[in-house]
Amino acid sequence: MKMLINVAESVVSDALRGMAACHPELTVDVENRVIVRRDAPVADKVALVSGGGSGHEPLHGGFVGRGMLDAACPGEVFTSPVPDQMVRAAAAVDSGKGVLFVVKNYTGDVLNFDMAAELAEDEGIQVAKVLVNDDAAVTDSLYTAGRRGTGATLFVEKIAGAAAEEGMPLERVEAIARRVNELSRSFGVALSACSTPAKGGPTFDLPPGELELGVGIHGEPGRERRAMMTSREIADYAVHVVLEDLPPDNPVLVLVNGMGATPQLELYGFAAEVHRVLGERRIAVARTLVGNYVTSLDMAGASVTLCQVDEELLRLWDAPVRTAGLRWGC
Amino acid sequence: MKMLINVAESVVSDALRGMAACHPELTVDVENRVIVRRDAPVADKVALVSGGGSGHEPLHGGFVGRGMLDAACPGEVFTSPVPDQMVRAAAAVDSGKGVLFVVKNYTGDVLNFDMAAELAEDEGIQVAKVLVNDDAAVTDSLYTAGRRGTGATLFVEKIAGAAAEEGMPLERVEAIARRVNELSRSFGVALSACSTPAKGGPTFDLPPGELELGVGIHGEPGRERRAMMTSREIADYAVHVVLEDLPPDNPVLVLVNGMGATPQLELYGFAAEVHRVLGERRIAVARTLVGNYVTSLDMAGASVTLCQVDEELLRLWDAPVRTAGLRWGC
Amino acid sequence: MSSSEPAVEHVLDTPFFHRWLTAAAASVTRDAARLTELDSAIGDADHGTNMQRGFAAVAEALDKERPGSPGAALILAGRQLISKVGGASGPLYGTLLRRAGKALGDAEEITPQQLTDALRAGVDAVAQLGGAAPGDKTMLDALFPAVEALAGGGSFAAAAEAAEKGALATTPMLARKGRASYLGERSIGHQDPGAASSALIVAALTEAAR
Amino acid sequence: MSSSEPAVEHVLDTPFFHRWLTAAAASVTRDAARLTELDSAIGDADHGTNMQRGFAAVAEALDKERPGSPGAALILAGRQLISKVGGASGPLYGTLLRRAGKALGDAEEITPQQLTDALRAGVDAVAQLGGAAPGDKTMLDALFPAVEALAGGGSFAAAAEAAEKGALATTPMLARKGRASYLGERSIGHQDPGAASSALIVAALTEAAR
Ligand SMILES: Nc1ncnc2c1ncn2[C@@H]1O[C@H](COP(=O)(O)OP(=O)(O)O)[C@@H](O)[C@H]1O
Ligand SMILES: Nc1ncnc2c1ncn2[C@@H]1O[C@H](COP(=O)(O)OP(=O)(O)O)[C@@H](O)[C@H]1O
Ligand SMILES: [Mg+2]
Ligand SMILES: [Mg+2]
Ligand SMILES: [Mg+2]
Ligand SMILES: [Mg+2]
Repeated sequence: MKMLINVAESVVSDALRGMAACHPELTVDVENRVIVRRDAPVADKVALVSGGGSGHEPLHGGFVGRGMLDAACPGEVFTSPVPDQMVRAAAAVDSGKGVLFVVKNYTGDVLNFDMAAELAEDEGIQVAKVLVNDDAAVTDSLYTAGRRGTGATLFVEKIAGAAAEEGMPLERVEAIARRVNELSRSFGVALSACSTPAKGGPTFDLPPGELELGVGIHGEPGRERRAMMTSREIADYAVHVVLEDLPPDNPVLVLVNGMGATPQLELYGFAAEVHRVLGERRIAVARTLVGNYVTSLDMAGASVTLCQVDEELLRLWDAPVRTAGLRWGC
Repeated sequence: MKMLINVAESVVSDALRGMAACHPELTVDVENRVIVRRDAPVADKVALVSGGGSGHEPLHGGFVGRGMLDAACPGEVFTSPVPDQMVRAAAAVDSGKGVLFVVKNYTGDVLNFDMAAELAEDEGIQVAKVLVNDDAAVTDSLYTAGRRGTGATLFVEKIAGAAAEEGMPLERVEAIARRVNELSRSFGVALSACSTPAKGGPTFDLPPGELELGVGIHGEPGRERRAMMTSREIADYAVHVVLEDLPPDNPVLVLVNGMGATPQLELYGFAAEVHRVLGERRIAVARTLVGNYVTSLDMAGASVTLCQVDEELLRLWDAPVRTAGLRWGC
Repeated sequence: MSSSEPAVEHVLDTPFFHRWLTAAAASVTRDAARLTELDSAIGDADHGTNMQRGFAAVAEALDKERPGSPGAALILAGRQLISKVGGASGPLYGTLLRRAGKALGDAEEITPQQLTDALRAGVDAVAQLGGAAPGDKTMLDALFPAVEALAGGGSFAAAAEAAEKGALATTPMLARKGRASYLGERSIGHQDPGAASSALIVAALTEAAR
Repeated sequence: MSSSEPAVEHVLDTPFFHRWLTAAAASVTRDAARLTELDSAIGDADHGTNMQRGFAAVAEALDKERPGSPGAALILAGRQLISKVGGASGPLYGTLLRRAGKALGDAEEITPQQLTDALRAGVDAVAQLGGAAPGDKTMLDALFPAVEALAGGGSFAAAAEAAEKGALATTPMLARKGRASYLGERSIGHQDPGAASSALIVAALTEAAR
């Protein structure tokens, strides 16, 4: 598998050098792998820190900036970052109002952020955590690792980021983040596996004529393999699973998310089908975002995330945001 | 080749339905294939119209909105639109101050826009045209079709769009557009071919271990095929070709553009290498944009576009823009 | 039909032109995949789809509007190509047929000489519009020889043969116009897709004459 | 070394722990591709890279800092894993070694019983941290049997054998923890990568004892 890289070992630091060079509005510590908004700590503001394995860009580094994250910690490709990074990030952004860790629900992310929270608290930083676990493809139970965090991470980071920017205290920012997660569900499909630099080839074999239903964002196979479906059928299936799990009684935010290699032309066609199904189900759409936001390297495919929003959440969604990956209003 | 589509025949109209559903700030005429900013015609403003084959998204439809295009006409995949679309677009956006057609230099685009210009003028619309031909990979001569228009299209549309938004008359907007094009050069590489829906498979064969140097954005092979190169080597090569052709004496805007399937992680790593070469050549970088902007469906690869900017062009670049694909300042 | 059989034997009335364009539509549809394949080697892999879409529109419009003269039929066909195809081939083939149609005026039956002159006018218009000359590896390399064959008194079959030969002769050429020109030296060794479709369109004359 | 040979014959001093961790580093490096392959079937294809990166850091730190006791060696190794690996395996293996190291205190030489108790404390800590139990298809399915074997008076070789058997026994299991759990039924039929790496780490004890 050809890649636009130097060597597998340096992909993450090479990308961080690129972020540093291209985004003067960020402070990028390439060696310690922390991306911080330049004006941090922002006085009297709760700070948001997130992070996770690399390979999901623009998540999370591309979401650092006014109205969203204060810092992000990128791990190796598909490997959660280590506690040192998170503690360093928390220390860099804490204004004294406390730090919210936005953690996608993967064993690695959870364990490392837990350790970091303890260490940060030892340093006198007040830390709260929100766990994102929106993937409706995964059966949840007390006895399992639970659901994965996927597309809803963007909603949580954007909306809680806006709440922090408005000056809300840590408990409220945390409560809002939690609410956004609870009101969000996702479902993803893969038309191809992705290739990680370390492996140098596809993470699983997907024969021509078949697709994976219910995939996450780490190149893992999904819940089920089927004969290839049309955009219309995939939208029917994905939206059905999401709504089964959380039938909304409010308008929804819609994220039609590309996994990385699916052309925007296809994504918009898929978005049309998603809107069609929602219309048939009489679900009002408040806003839609279409693009590659929570990706899986060069995987072809897409995911749908719905988030029910009341007036407060919608106001926070619409609030100005200024990051490399998401920007409006300023 | 699996695609997230219904049938090949409907990809463009399906995508337009999606644009219509997701972007209330646009008026999308799905049947006639014209995307217009909702508030058009904007009083006393020169209007910008562009268009071209589909498959390059967000170009052009994603660049319709305040500070950039007033309308875009998407053709079939990789096929220039027809004059009817352009005339319809021009009529929808002309405020009486005239319309600038931004045309990428491909025989099809040129011929169809020429015909449209004649027809629009018959309808009493004042039309000017700017031809974008920035691809340094193509040898230019009187006897050939000349250079392709690629990444510089974004610079032309953004900067001339800002000039129009400032209220400049048609001749000045046209002159600025022309200047941006003259001061821009691009070079692209492909690590894989793309697959068009109609063909259903790759447009050319590229063996593992090889790359194409000097490709355009239509899935055509490049000028040369070589053994795979590192990100560092590709940056050296691409920037060298661009600078050979147009050694800048002003700071540059840099577009590190993904062809569609190259992960953002790789693009930023490549951006780091591009910055390194520019640093070695002592060329000042004014701004950098990294992402999938002028794409070639699911092609893996990237292109570099440099545009020399004086103070006026940089001010216009920085001016607010509000489109689906490019947004800042508002 | 042998290549020495004179073209004068056919009645060149409106139905003939209807048959010609319908036959052309059938053959570009039949060969769409091959045309796209040729375009994929040195272009953007859409020539077959373009021709198929355009000529389907032509056939539909002819059926619906039933133009009353050969000239009107060609003008209608040319307009359809211009407003339905896009790309390089749309305006070029559209111009070819429109200009030829204009040259025919509104005569209800025309002579082989009139047809030859009209086609020459059309081909000249293509050359002017696209700025290409024979040898540049374009549709002109099939169209020019076909018109020459007719002008020299050759039959439709002779014209078809000349067009086919012209199309094959584009293979070793270096492209100077159209997308293939971006490839420079690498365009050598591949047949031009537009020359191939031109050969099909000229060959459709023989089917119309049957 | 036969599996009946008692573990008591080895001197469990600081160099022994140095040798153990170095041998573990060598074997995860040697088997990195296999571990990644296993993780690619039911995970995210990074387990080999993670282990290799982590244990390389462990080996380097041991060489550089030369800890003065078995306990210090394990704590240093555990800290390295926690601060260099990330993912699930980093904190889990890091906790295993740190907790075991803490249990050893600063004795300069330890008894087999002390080692067994320390490892049990480490494995228990892993179970608590990750919330997994034997049968969930995780590293615990190799680690628990190994500790049991030692506790029953078995040699390192017996422990290695038990770990390997435990690792192989994960194949038919349905994953309930870690990434493989997302696959539900489809996790069945694949060996757990963390159990495989645990077997390597336990087996490295026998090499250290040679
Ligand atoms: N300037 C030109 N003059 C004459 N024919 C041309 C010219 N440019 C392109 N062509 C013809 O058009 C053909 C390509 O048509 P098509 O693939 O439908 O359009 P596009 O190149 O826009 O994709 C070429 O094979 C060539 O024969
Ligand atoms: N909750 C858990 N308890 C014990 N071991 C676990 C748990 N979750 C995962 N593991 C182990 O970690 C291994 C995966 O490690 P690795 O691939 O390095 O991390 P990640 O899953 O974050 O990519 C699994 O094979 C499993 O043995
Ligand atoms: Mg991982
Ligand atoms: Mg084309
Ligand atoms: Mg073509
Ligand atoms: Mg893993």
